[in-house]
Amino acid sequence: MDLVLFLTFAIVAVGCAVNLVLQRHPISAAISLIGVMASLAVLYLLLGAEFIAAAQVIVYAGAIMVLFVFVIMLLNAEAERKTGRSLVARYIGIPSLVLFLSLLGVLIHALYPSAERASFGGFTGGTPQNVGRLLFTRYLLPFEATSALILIAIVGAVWLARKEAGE
Amino acid sequence: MILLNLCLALPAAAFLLLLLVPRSRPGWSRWSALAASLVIFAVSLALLAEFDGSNGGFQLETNIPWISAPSIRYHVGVDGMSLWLVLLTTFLTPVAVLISWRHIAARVKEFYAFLLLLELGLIGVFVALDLFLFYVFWEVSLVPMYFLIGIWGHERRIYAAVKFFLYTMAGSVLMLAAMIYLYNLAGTFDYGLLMADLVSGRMQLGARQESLLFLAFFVAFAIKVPLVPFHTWLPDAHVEAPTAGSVILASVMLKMGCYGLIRFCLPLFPTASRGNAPWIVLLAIVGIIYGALVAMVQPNMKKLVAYSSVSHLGFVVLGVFSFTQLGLDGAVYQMLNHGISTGALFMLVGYMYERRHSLEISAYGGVATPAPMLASVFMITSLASLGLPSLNNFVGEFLVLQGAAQANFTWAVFAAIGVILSACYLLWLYQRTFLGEASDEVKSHMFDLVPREWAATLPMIVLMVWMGVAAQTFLPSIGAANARILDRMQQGVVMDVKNTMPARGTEVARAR
Amino acid sequence: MTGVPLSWFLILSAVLFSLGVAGFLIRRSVLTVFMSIELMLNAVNLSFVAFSYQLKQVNGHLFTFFVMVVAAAEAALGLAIILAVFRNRGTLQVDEVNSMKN
Amino acid sequence: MLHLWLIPAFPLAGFLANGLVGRRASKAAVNLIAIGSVVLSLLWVLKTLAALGPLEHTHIERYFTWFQSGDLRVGFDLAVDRLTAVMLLVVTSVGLLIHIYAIGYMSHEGGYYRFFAYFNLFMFFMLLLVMAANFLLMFVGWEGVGLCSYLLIGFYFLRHSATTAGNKAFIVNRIGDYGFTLAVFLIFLGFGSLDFETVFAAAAGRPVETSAGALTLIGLLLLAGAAGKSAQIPLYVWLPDAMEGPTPVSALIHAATMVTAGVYMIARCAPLYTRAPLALDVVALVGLATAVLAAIIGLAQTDIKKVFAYSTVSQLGYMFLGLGSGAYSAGIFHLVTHAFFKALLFLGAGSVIHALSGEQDLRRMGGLRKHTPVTFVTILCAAVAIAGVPPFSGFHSKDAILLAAHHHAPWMYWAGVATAGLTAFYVFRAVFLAFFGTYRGPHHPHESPAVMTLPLAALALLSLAGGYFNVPRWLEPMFPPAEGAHDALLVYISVAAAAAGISLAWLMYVARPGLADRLAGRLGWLYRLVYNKFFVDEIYDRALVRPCVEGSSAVLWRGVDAGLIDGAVNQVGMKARDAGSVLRLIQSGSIRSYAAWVLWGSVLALAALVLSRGAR
Repeated sequence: MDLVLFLTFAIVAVGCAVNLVLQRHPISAAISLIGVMASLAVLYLLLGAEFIAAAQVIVYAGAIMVLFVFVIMLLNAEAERKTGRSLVARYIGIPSLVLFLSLLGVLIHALYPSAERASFGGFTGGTPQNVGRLLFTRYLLPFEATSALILIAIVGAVWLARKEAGE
Repeated sequence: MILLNLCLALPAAAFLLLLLVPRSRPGWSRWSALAASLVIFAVSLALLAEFDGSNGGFQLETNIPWISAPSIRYHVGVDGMSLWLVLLTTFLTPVAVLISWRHIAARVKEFYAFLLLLELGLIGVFVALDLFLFYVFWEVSLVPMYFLIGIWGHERRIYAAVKFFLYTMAGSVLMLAAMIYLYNLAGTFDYGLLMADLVSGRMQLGARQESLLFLAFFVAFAIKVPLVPFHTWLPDAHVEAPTAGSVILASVMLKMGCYGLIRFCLPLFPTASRGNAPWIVLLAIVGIIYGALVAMVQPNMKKLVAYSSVSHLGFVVLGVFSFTQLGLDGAVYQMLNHGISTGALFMLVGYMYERRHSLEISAYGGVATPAPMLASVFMITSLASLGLPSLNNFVGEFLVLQGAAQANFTWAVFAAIGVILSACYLLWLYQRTFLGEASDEVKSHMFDLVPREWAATLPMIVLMVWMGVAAQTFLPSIGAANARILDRMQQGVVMDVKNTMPARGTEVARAR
Repeated sequence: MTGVPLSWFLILSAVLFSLGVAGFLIRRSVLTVFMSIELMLNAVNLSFVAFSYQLKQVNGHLFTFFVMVVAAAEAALGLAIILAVFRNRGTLQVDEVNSMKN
Repeated sequence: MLHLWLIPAFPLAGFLANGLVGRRASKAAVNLIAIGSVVLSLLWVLKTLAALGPLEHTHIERYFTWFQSGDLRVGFDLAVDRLTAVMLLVVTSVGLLIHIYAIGYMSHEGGYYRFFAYFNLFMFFMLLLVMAANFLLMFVGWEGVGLCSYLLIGFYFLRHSATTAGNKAFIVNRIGDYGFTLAVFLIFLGFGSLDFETVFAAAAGRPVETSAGALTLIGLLLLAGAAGKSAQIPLYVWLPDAMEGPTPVSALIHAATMVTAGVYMIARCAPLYTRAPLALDVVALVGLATAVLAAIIGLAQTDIKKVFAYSTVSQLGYMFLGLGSGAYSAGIFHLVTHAFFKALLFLGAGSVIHALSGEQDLRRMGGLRKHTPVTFVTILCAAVAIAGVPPFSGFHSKDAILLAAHHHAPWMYWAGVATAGLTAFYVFRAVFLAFFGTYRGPHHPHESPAVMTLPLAALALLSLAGGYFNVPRWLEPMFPPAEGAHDALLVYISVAAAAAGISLAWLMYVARPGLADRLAGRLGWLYRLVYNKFFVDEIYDRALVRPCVEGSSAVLWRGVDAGLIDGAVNQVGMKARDAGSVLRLIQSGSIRSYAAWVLWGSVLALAALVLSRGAR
């Protein structure tokens, strides 16, 4: 059951990701990305991360991606053109990528030769209570720092995106 | 104790505060920079009250951990030498603010912000008692100066700024490497602990090891001093820098190198210092004479003063490496003197530039007619700089030369030639700029000192006389601090003798 | 034999990450490149959560949470920058925004 | 405490007052401050000396420590002994007279307050010089008077020649001071102190050096300093040029007081010189050579002030001869009388120049006897005094020196006598050219005002009678009395030489006016050599100054500094840039290629990780 669930959503995620990479038009890419995120949310649930799964849907799939789509619409972005080519990206990047993935695979196999198996309900610590308790005790300072970060980001974004006085 | 930390905290706070001042109100930036620098000066003056001049050790210390691994501590304190250098810095910063009042018209806020950041770095260098902290401040002081030259400088400012930066970096990288090496040996960056380890013999350096470490530190400081032949960044930097930049650069930044020599090279590596002294002294003497001769033929006023700095700082290095009480006292005093008199020279040249928009000597002549007060002040400053007794430089130069004579009379014979030459280039400069008939351009452009300029100039003049006549205000505490360093040098010799006995382990690593 | 080997999650994470990198390398639209970055962040989040499961600790979730927050801030700023760039340069093509060159 | 410090403090206060507010003050106020401060100083000197009485012991007052380092302590200490007393009286009295004279002389000049401020400053430093109780404080006065000399020579700062002369004076003095400072270093090394008291007491315990030793070296280096300040060979060249300054300056600084500082200093260091006979011999030789050379040059000068300037050099040489012969008191005696008559000569010359609206060339004077009678009479007094005509002041002091020289080495006596003849000749040549014959210039000569002639008269009195201040006897406790019997014959010979000089001058310039020119024409190259001062200035210029300047410019600056060092540095920079331009290809500006590089880097890192695990 868990395995089926995992495989289903893993395949959906990878498929969406592949689509994201292959699509020319930003809007298709954005929709694929939403797919990836949604399926990841399911996988989070599988791993017992209730709060994160919810946050994934609300923050990522909801807020951030809406922002993306909104900008795409605002700029009336078209399908990308074939401008410029990066030889480096092609001849170093792609082989590196292959190497990278295989090395990661090797590492994961070397490090987790017979890892334990994850099943639904195997870990139930990721409740909002637990996360919240930790967030407001041990991680209070980083939490407050992130709030400042977001504030700065908001101010920065507003400042960057405002119309210049002369325009 | 709190005061010393305030001396560091206030410039930092002022720097941040200035960033908040609206850009559209340059006047606010000026006034707030002036107010801040004056407050910092007042606070640093209060240091004097808490400082015990008869004690040669470090005082007003703060020592708290900063980074646990590697063990880096926020350890600051002053002794009789660094105290005066801190005061020199805090004294000159308001002066620098005043002389930039009109000179800096673009990006005013950023200029003053950098100036205060620079003050922070400079004070930090003089009070840091942790090698790593010292290095941090050393670099902190580098960056604002780079921008001061690069943004507000004259035509070739980029070249000069990059040259300045690269030269200094080249040296300080070596220094950092040596510091890390020391850390690996001793397990600490703390100056006091390092000294204790060296003195007690817990940590012993092999001759070759010590020599290399000494050289790494020495090159960093020699570039900063600057000692011939590492000096060619200085004339370019000075010529291109705005007036305030030149003043701070000459008066305080060059002292970082001298300070480093006395604080680190001598006591940490006494044997290597003695071993290398002959050729360093040779370079110092060459610098004294060479700098003076080259200054004599400069067609550009700032270059002239810059080369004169090379000559004057040769005296400092000579005094340091004479390893005598007189030489060291003279060297430290000469550091302060040079800060005042050469700083004032740069300031006055800056005034002239503001009026006539030229640094070429040939553009002047007869300035004494339209600007008699400027001429008088320039005269006094030149006299101070050429070492007229009863003005400040004389005491320092005399002590250095007397100390050098104690170490080796031949050194004094050659070094004293610099005293003759300094009269040549300064009086010749004065004659060509201030005396004679004034041309029409000079008459129409030059005017006498305005109140704001007086406010910056008068304290310098008063100090020149004061330091020349009442040298005892300063010398006892300097002497007490130097006596400690000389004691350490003596111990180094004693340990040297021990080292010739059956060899022990040269490296004692100690985990901390 | 229920459950999924944890290493599979890691493999999935690695694959998604690589796909993000591939998108970064291949795509020319700033927006898509940006989305690829988000994809990479998500991939990393997955491994965080997986490790958290393995260690039976909730810390990984918190890291994920912080990554999300940072991602949100990043998205806001990044998109604002994209807006500004688009207004100034009139293009969304990565290769045409190269005034840092030379 | 007698508050000795007040003596120099009065002029210092005068300097500060005039220097700070003199520009806005009236001339009367400036005068009051300037003259008043010197008067107060003189009064305080008199009061002090009266209080001190016979001065059997040196009276020292210590005020504060100037600086201290290690075992070197330099204090602000003033002292008065018999030698200082003499100097104090001369400096303040002659100084006062010249100050008063300057009121008249400078009345039409710009920068009036500036002049008197400098003058007072000079008095301060000069008094400090003679009252200092240690070498370094003396050096303060020493350099200070040099500074005032520089400022006053360049007083007419619009004139290039004046400012150049000022620079020359300062720099040549600096060369001398180089020797002085080295001597001070050696003294501290040798005696561990710089206080006169300590050093001289220690020196007294040392044996007389028969071969060159530390004391000899100290003596020679001090002589270098003295030669700079007192214009002796080879450093005399600045003094004739110094005549660019206003005439009261020439009188006060370059005749009566400052230039005699070297003489004073050597006399002060007599305890050292007595134990270094070799150095003392050099002093005598230098003095004699200077006396002869300057007298010869003085023969052919046409500028009245230049004549007197070379005369000063020559007379200072005399003083050195006296010192070098071991007759310190004779040297000081001559210093005193010389202060009177040379100040008078200069002031008289100034009066003449004033009368002729600035004319200084003897060839455009003549017949002034009728126009400026007071000046004529007073100058005549000075001339007979300097020529050594008995019983006037110069006769007594010169006589003392020549007798000592004879005792020291007879040939020095003969050279000295010849110089005395030359002296008489050139002084009277100047007097005759200026005051006799017919007037050859375009101006309308007029006598100077009383404020100028009164000091002239006072100095004339001193010149005539000054020989009866028995300075040598007063100084006897300090300096051993000059040995040698008073040989009447030697006195007659020197008087005869003076008489011969005067008569020859009379013959050539009054009786047969054309004779001098014919003689000059006959002696062609010799005359030109003398007229051009043996081309010493030119030789110094070619041999020292120009190589120094041009070498610095071409070799050191453009060659070593810009070429070698900066060249190397820039080469390093260029190479780094070249390397950078290769590496720059990586920095394509394309984000995607950057990403590829980042990826490549992480692949490497991962590979390293995998391999290292494999290795383990």
